[in-house]
Amino acid sequence: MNMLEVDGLGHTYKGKDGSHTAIDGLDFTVGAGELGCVVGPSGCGKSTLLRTIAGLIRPSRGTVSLHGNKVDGVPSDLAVVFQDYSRSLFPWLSVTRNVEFPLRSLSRTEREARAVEALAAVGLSTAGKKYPWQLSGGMQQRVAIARALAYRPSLLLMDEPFASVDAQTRFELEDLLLRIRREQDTTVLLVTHDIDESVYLGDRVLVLSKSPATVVAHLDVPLGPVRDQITTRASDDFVELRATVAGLLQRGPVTVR
Amino acid sequence: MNMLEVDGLGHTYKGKDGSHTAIDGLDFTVGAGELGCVVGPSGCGKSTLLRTIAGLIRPSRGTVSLHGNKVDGVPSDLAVVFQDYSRSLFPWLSVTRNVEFPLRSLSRTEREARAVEALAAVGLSTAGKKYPWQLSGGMQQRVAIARALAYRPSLLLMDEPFASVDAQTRFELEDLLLRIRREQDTTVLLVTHDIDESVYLGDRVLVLSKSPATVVAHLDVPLGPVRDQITTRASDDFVELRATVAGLLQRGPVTVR
Amino acid sequence: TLSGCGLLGGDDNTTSSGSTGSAGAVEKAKIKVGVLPVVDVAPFYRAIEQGYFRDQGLDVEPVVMASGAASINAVLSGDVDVAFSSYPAPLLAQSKKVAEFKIVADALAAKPGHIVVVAPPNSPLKKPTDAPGKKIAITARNTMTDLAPMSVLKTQGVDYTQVEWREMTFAEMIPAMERGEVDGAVVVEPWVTTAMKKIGAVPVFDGASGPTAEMPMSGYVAIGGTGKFATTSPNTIAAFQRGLAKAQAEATDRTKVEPMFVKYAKIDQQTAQLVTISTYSTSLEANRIQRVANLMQEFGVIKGNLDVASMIPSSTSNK
Amino acid sequence: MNRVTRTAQRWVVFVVAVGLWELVTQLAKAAGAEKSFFFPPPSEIALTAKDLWFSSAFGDHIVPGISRMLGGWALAGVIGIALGILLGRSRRAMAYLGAVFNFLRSIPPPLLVPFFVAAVGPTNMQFPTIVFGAIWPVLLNTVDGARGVDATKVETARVFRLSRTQWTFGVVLPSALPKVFAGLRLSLSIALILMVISELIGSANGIGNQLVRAQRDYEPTAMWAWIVLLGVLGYLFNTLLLVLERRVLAWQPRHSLETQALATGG
Amino acid sequence: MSGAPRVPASLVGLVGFFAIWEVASRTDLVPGYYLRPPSVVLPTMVTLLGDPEFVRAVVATLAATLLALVIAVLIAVPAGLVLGSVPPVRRAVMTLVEFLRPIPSVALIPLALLTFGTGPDTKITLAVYGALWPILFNTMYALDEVDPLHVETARAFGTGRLGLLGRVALPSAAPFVLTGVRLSFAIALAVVISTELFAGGTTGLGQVVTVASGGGLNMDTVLAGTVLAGLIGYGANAGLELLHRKAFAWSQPKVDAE
Ligand SMILES: Nc1ncnc2c1ncn2[C@@H]1O[C@H](COP(=O)(O)OP(=O)(O)OP(=O)(O)O)[C@@H](O)[C@H]1O
Ligand SMILES: Nc1ncnc2c1ncn2[C@@H]1O[C@H](COP(=O)(O)OP(=O)(O)OP(=O)(O)O)[C@@H](O)[C@H]1O
Ligand SMILES: [Mg+2]
Ligand SMILES: [Mg+2]
Repeated sequence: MNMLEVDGLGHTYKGKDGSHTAIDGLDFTVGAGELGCVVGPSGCGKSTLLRTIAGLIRPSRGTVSLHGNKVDGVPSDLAVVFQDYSRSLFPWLSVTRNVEFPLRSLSRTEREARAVEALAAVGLSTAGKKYPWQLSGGMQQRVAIARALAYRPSLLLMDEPFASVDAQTRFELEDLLLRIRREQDTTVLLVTHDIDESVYLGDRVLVLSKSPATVVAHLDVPLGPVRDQITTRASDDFVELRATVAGLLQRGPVTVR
Repeated sequence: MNMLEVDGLGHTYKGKDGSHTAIDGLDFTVGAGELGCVVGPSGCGKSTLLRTIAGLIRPSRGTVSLHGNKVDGVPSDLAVVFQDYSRSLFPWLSVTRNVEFPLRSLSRTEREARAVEALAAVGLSTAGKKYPWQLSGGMQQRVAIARALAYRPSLLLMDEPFASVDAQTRFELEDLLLRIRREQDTTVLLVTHDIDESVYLGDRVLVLSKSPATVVAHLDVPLGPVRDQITTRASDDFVELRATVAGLLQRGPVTVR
Repeated sequence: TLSGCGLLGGDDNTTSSGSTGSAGAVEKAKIKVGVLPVVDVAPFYRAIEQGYFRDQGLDVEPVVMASGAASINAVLSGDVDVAFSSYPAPLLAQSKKVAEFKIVADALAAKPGHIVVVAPPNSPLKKPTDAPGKKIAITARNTMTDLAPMSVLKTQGVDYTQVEWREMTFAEMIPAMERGEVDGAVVVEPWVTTAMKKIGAVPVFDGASGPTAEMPMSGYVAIGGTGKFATTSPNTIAAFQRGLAKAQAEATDRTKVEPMFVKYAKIDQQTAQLVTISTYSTSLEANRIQRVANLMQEFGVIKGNLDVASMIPSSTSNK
Repeated sequence: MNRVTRTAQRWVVFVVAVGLWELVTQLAKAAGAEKSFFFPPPSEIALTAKDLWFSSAFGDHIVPGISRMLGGWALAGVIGIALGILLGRSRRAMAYLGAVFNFLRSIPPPLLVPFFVAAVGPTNMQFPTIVFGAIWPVLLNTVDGARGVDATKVETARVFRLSRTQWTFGVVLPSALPKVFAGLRLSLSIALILMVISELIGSANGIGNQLVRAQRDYEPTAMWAWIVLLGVLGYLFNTLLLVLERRVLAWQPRHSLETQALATGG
Repeated sequence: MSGAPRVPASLVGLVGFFAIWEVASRTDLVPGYYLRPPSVVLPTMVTLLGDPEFVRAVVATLAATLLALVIAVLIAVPAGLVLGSVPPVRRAVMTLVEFLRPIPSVALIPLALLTFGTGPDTKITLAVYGALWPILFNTMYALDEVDPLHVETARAFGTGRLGLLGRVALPSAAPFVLTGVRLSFAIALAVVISTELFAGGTTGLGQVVTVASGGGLNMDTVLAGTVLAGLIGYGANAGLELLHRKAFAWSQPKVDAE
């Protein structure tokens, strides 16, 4: 069954000085428990797409459905890692409290346990008592990831979640995400600029055109559910797929003076 | 001659609840017109290092010298691209005005010309009249880059400047940076998480240990001043160097539950 | 300073006509007089309207102040040359040696019905002997509104110290009585009439009776001492006195003051017709005003002796 | 920087100002300046103040005045914050109520007397006057703060479907708090001022009542003693409020030494 | 309180207020001879506005208020910028400020009358004194909230102290400063009218009220003056809000939470 169904989705930002169409006529689906990756040029409308799916902006055209129900407002059981992670943390709460913040339905001890677990998972066991502004950029991004994971959503939207962490940590977080998806059957939609990452993580890769975004391709990634940083990335399928994605993304050069 | 000389540099953040040593005893130099890349694990102290060099925080220990003069306060002729690019743009100024912000000393027409040129260079010719919040994350990051380039500094500090742009744009911006460095003889210190990028761009690569950061290695990159995305990245020297850097960065796995 | 700006309500700086009167030439042809919107100054306005001051070579500009205290402060600062005030304020100031006050003219002496203790119809305050323990509204302590009734109560042997005085403006006394927050109020015309009309208030006793009968209530003061108006301008003061006296003398005729009530004290036509018209004095007699000082002394407002005669300008032609 | 220099910095201007005041008034007095009667030197004021404040006036006037003022201020704070959050986050509430509030808050408190007299009577109107006048800085500043919640944080809150309480007390209020505190500090002194104004009418006791009586009785030293008391009270309550503010806003980077140095370019 | 209230909705609130007042004074709830109903007060106000003397009083009050506000802005904004950004100066000055702030203008009226006389100087001086604080405090608090990264960015690009204040601190503080100005307008108006009310001496709305309330229960005029003061403040606020919207068009439209 399709968890997420996007149908003829379009959005136009309206401003005083003219309007701007960010995405236009998008159609795609992501199955339950699948991990979809979205790649596309900078400014094409990926974040806009995530925002419409999350019900944060009402699309100008088309519909988003979850479990066959049209989305109108923010769906329940959803977590988002925003691209602007540093602003999505609450500066008046310590790191632990930030992670616990959405878990209000749980008991206090359970909340704490979840926060400790999630922070450990992203390698921030020792930072729990600090405030967000006392952390480095990459650490803040990991707090945002920990908050989303601790929530255990059924749909997880991530907007370039690993952009600010080093290569080694990135690998570990990628594997963490794959494991959690497997264990909790979470449906994930993840925006990334790293073509390798999109193929390594995704069950499907959605390639978008430049602004206004339309679907260039919707590729299946037949690499199976269990992947490995060394063997998977060395496999022929992987190399071929990333070449395909890279080719699809190719476009006219940006104007360089 | 050494443009930048860092000597026994250390910094400890003091807080009410204990202090945190971010960097400790760093020694390295970057020659005039050279491009140094800094790599290191997330939270190790790279941004702190850039801030001390920029004179934004007074180091607890050691010294930074530019042209042989000890840095005390913000040196002139310096530009910085901050990691948290979105917060470093002024929301009350349009994109063009943001780029023009540091160019006070120039005439109005010259300022405008510089801004137009820099925005074109990063592929944002059409966004000049917009306000930062109307741009996507990657576009905001490119505005921050354009602002630094338009300033034509003699020392350019960049903190993960390409983290939020897509692969294609990233390549173009890398080449743009190399070209500008060549043409304007700018000294550049660039923090990156992308090992390939550090080798592709750098004349030297500084590998830092995890927190508190110390220098693990200071590698020369003998790839010459003119590089090319396809041939350079395929060269044996390149492949060997990136393996070396990756090896140096390897460390104990983050605790994953 | 900013006071030159007419838009802000400052001086208009109109030059006076400067004609000379019958007696010696006035030292200052244009004077400012601080006044209050009360019945006491009706003749003053009439004198302006009828040109009585102009006849004396004086150009008099009224400056409407908000209270007697403000009026006194204005004359102290030299901002106005003469200030109208109820007597207790300048006498108290004189006793405290704030400045050398000179009384240049007497304004009004209370007739029965001018200052009255009234009570709402259902009040437990019915007669003077009820007063102890009752809440009675006055404008402020140490003014005629509490001194006069205290004096009356004292002569009747009532313990006036047990009265709970509550300070408020006349306008607020009426709803306060109606709401039962106070048992009575000491009011002065036109509020006596207003209180009776609006809430059917009944008089309990008159404040100007017995020891306080025909008590002088208010007058016009200036500042003496070296270089001050009262010292340097005897002819001006005399001219002012003559002009005012003419109007005061006419004030026995209701029809001459009633229009002033309506126009300057903003008393409505109907009320104005009912207002008790008190005595507008035409002479300045130290011994009469001395009664006020004695009253204040009696109740400890003024410590020691205050000789009012010393406050009458030497130039004054006592009749 | 050590404690001693900070304390010195804190009081140097104050001490110099008082010294100058003493000097000027003493000189004026010695020269027999005419208005010196109304401007006694601070040393005389201090002597009178000592007698006045620690006499029976303390229980009769100071305590009732202060309790009125603190109670009024606290109530104004609570109502102001609650209404401010409502108006700041709800377009509809603002559309309906914004105009009325802007109308009401522009009416000078002394002109509102008829309304209070009509509603509660002249002898009970002190407390409502204080509340009514002190509410506006808190209200306006809270509206500003509530509106200014960062867009990404609003979206974060929506995504996690925070409860209304969590949204109000966990997101909106903390974001608005720095501005709320600015409002509370303004309100505090306004409450003191209105305490004085409201005690002019219908009240049998209070600091304002005594202040005006001293004024009318031509006792400038006593009048100044009451004025100085207002200053002392203002300083005292403000200091307490600042301590509270520091605690509540401890999370703010501005309270870290590092960023403080940055903000001043030092 | 800015934003764009639709005209009908904002009228609903005001009309509601007047309706409650009308009902209260028509019934026995409050003494109707004292709190006159708006159906009497509003026509009185219109009639009064036809009286040139009354209009002159209103203009005098308004001019004094505006002048005081402008002076207050000119003093408080630079002072706030300095106090907000230089801790030693802030520490040194704030002690004195905290002593001065709670001193009511009304208590100073007698002294001000003695010093500045009965002219408009008194009310303007006192109004400046009252109107300073909201602008000063909001400027200082806004500075505390300036994003440190904005400061770092400007400093990195060689912006000096003055540049920081003028080009970074001021623009980011501006919206909150304007809120302070809106508060200050009401305070300046209140002080001007109170001074006219308690001191008299100069033409103004407050004096009209004093005179009216002196001669019996002329509550129509008193309340007309009250309503007019409210309307003046309301108009000024609307003007300042318009300025806010114009000046801060750059800011992101606020997302509603509901
Ligand atoms: N609030 C807004 N108002 C107007 N235009 C907007 C707004 N937000 C985004 N846009 C525009 O919509 C387009 C898509 O923005 P979006 O943030 O979705 O891009 P993106 O694909 O996430 O880019 P990036 O990879 O750089 O983050 C951009 O051209 C941007 O200028
Ligand atoms: N203002 C601060 N107060 C206290 N500690 C801080 C502060 N800023 C940074 N730190 C700490 O200093 C360390 C280094 O931070 P820094 O930002 O320099 O790391 P980084 O190398 O840039 O990391 P990243 O790659 O994640 O951006 C971190 O452990 C962080 O928690
Ligand atoms: Mg994006
Ligand atoms: Mg960093």
